[in-house]
Amino acid sequence: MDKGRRDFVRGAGLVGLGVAASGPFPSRAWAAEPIPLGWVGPLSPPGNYSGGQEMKWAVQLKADEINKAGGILDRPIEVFYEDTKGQPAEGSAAAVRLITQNHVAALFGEFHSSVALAEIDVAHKYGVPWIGTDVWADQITALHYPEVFRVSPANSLIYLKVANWIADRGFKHVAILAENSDFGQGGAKVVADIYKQRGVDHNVVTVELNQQDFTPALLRLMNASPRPDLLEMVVAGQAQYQIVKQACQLGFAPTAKTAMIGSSGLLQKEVWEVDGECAKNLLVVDVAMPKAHWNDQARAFVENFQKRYGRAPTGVAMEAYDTLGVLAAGIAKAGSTDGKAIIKALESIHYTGVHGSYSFSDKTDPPWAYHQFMDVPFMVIQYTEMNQTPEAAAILFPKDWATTDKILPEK
Amino acid sequence: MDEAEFFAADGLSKHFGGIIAVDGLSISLSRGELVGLIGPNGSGKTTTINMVAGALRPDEGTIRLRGVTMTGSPAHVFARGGVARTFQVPRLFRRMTVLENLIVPALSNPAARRAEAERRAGEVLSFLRLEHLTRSLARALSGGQQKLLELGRALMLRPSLLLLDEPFAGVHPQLLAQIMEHIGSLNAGGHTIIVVDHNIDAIRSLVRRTVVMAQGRKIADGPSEDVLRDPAVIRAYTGARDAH
Amino acid sequence: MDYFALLAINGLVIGLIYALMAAGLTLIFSVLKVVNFGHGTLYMLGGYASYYAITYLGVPPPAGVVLAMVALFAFGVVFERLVLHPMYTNKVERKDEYAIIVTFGLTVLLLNLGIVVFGPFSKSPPPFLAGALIAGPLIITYDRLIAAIAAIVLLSALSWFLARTSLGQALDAVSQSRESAAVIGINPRRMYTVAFGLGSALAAGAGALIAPIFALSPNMGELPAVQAFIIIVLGGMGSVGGSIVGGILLGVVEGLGVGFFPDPNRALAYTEAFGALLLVFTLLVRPTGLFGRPHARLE
Amino acid sequence: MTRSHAVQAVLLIAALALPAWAGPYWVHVGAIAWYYALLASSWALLAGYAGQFSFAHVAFAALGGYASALLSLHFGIPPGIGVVAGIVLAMVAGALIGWLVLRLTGPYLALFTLALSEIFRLMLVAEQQLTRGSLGLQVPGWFGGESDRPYYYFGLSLLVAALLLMAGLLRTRVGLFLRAIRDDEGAARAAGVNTTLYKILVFVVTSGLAGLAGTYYGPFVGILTPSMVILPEMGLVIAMAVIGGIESLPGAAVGAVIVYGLSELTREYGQWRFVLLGLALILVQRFAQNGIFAVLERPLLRPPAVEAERGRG
Repeated sequence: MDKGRRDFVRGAGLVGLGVAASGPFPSRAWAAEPIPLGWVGPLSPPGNYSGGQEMKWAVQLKADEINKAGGILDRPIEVFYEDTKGQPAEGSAAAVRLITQNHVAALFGEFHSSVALAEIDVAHKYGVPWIGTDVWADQITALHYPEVFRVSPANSLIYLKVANWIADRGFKHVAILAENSDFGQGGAKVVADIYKQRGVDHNVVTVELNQQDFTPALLRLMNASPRPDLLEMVVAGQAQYQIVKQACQLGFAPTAKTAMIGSSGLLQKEVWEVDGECAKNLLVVDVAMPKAHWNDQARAFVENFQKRYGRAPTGVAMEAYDTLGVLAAGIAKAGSTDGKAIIKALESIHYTGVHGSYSFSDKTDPPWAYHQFMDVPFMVIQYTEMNQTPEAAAILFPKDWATTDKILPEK
Repeated sequence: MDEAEFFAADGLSKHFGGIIAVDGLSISLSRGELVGLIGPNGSGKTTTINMVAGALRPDEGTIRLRGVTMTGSPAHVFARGGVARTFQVPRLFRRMTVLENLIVPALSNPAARRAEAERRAGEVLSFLRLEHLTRSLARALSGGQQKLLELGRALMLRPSLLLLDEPFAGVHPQLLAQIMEHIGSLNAGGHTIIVVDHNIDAIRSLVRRTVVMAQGRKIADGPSEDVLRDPAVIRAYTGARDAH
Repeated sequence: MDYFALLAINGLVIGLIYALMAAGLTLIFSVLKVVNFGHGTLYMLGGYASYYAITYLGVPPPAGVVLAMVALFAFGVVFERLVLHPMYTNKVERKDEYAIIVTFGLTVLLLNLGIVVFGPFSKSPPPFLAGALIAGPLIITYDRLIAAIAAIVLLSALSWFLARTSLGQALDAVSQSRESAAVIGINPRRMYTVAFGLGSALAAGAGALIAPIFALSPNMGELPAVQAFIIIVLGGMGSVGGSIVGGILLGVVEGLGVGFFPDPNRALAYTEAFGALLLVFTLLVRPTGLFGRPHARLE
Repeated sequence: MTRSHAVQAVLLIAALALPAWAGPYWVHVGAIAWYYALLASSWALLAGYAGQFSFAHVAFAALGGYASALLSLHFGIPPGIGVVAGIVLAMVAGALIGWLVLRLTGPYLALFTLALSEIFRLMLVAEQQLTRGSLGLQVPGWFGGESDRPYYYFGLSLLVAALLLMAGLLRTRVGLFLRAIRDDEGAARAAGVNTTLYKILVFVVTSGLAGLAGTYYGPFVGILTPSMVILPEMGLVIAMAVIGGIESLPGAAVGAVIVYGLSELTREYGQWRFVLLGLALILVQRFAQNGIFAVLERPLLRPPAVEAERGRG
């Protein structure tokens, strides 16, 4: 309540009177006012609160590291966290609050594309930079707002490559389970277009995520003629656990007859708790770099994250960690907290994070490429043993990183 | 229009699932009549009243009021057409004032004005000797007062046919006399009234004509003294009592 | 053909678990005349209670189910005593609305408390028995089979309890007429408490049985709650037998609906809508549900 | 009565003056709060006055919002006409649903409207060629510029107009009949009230107002998503109306503003805010069924039509 009232008073225009003079780090003697930054993301339903929580943890870790290392521009940073509940109205209110109450220099985060679309409207209106952490809808960067950057892939960026790889591997009949969201539908469309071009027989089934029993749909696919040789999930988050478990228990996939591929939600350790043996032989599109190619920063991050939160970080956490890293580098490069200066700095930035070397494209063809991080590292991995971490799993794609070219179990 | 045909219900039947509640009942009334409708529990009296008031649609049969066929119309059309009723257990607008309870029926006529409705409500309240409660909430009234208010609400419709469902049930003896007096004076003032009740003594002293129902059918209809001496009626009553 | 047999069997199993949940909802409705809008969160609490009993107390999974039911019985009793109690006095003027609001408030409270207390990440208790029963073309996992059998046992026990024990008969008497029950010396208020506790325990049992099949998350009860509403409407709001038939019917209809829906792309997206449509049409045709006792309604 | 008018006047002046001294954030919050206040007060009319406990109210808001946005998007209809069309559509749908639920009461009505609302949400999600599914339908704003003040004042005037309209309606015999229907529908019919007509009428009026709220919400937030129809959103509206006073239209509106404002003020408590909301909902209903205002200051904020309590005193 106390903090709330303080904000309220601040909002009432009394900042100048010095009412809110107490800083966020009373224990440290910083000479300067901290730089306020705003994180947005889902922490409660109907948003994906587990993904949001992981992102928030990673950001907290990064913020502490930055401050321990002396901050930026000789000032500490202070991140204000706002729960957007996966609701666009909450997202826009959070963005306005962060910009006008906390006077943040930039916004970053977010998991849901629909909420991101509401937030970038606000960011655009106020001319405040916004960097998306895990929002995949092409449209976000395709709007060409100068304030908007994205470190996560766009749907088209990843699924184009994944679909071509699947066609290359010789799969002939692909059943696509796509979640009923921008991510699922957008991804499925990209994939289906490629399959059409490449002459791969395919079938898209839309799933509602509230649903917990996918058995009827899986039975339908399993009994289709011909039986699919690949079951592809374009589904985010933990809903995939159910699909994997049920497909496996039916003897459908992942099996020698039908392989199964899913997205990064399958990288959380709960996949072993929920799916057990069933997760073995599962293929996963992992937006990350193989452990062997990790830089020191990545190794340190994983270790620190594990130590502090008691669980291994996933690709999403890495993206979140890097988002703040990129932003901090941008502010440092701009030498100021002015929005325009930061945008200009980000446009020409080269920053090395746990996910590799960041820079943002200035191309507008294809439209989603604008201000997009084009070299998002990603790979296709396969779990080969129970309780395997993603880092220990076999890598099938891309070639440079591949540790095997056999998809298990062999036919 | 024939005077005897002021009100006529012809061949009314009503089933609930497999149970026949009313079976081919016919009653006709002439203007200004005061009729008692009696019968043992479950004989179909209340179902009959509900059909005559339009709250239940009969499966078979017709209802005519002043030569106009009412069968199948919704209850509020019956009410505006002059059929007013009370319920076994008073059903008031509990969270409205006594005055508001009374002006609802008056204002259901689109031509009515509020001031006029309130003036008439005042008249009805003084007739029922409830003026002191005008602004009380209906739910704050005693059981007897609620019965009176419900009667008043029915009167606000300026009914040509008044259906009273067990007006004496659960009423204090002193109030019972008052209610009987009200019914008598209403009838004297020209209202046509059907009274449904168990209280045979009250019915006997109040009405000249009595209709008796048993198992959904009419078993007697005529001057009260004759009907209440009819062995079939006595059998129906005592039989029903024994079975109880 | 095998395919449809499989769909039907899957529907039957899921339907039995739905029925268990719906039976609790029905019991509460028939005795208290209250639709418990918080039923889904009681189901969720049951799932977590069993999870914690198994993983932290180390009890075997079947005992976890029983413990969850006992815990939620106690919870139901306390909630009924503290919150629903004033409904039976004259203090509450609009009982239907009061009940909807407080039970709905319970959902808001527990769902969010669940996120705070249980954390945002999915959990899954160990299976009752790993593996699957394979009989010719039919495949059914042991977890589902065990859950279905346990549901049958619990539902039979409930029927026996209602029909053969004096407490059960007292509940039934109150459900038919509070006044008559009071006349023959049954205290209806005590029965309300018992019914709410039992209903909560049944929801918890369903949650605990489903936990190894699906995973646990704080919002896991949202969809099953809606399914249970549909079932009790189909089953006639207040008939335990009806809710069993309704549960199986819904499970099978949804399963086969997905199998038969012409456009496979939309089939799953509309799975929930099939049930909701079923509810809508049932209420339009029979405002008191498909197998409801014929009411001699006066209005 | 005059006292309650005075309180309402003070609240209105405070609302009018707020942008002058509060920052842009509170203006933004206020503009969203008007959306909820419109929904909560019209739902209070539907549920509190007329006793039609509907769970479909937010679905009407979405219907109005989506319809007006889609008409503008696909047929190039000017926004003003799109808004009117959206509201009219919501009213027509309201009439239809009002007619369908005539025979349903209490929990049956609640379940029926809940199911309809879910079907509508699933359609919004599944028919993505039309609605853009979960990604959401982007809606162009009405007012340019950085400030949210135009929305704030526009929303406030919509709210005031809606409250005046509803209060005016309740002052006529319609208000009396609605309360009669709520207390005892059968008795109302026996008293000559055409209950069918008035029940449908109250659905038409309140659905139209919900539709209006939706047409205002879309351009302000910039995007419409199916998640505005989820059950927790309806729960929020119910909580606001119940906490403010389900039988007082201005009370429900103030309840909405307070609940929404408090949830913003207490953001740092994260998930606990919603735990508290659920607790508040139960406690208010348990101990103060006429809302917190009725307890804090009985004579204030009483709805004009309910003179009953005074008569007793």
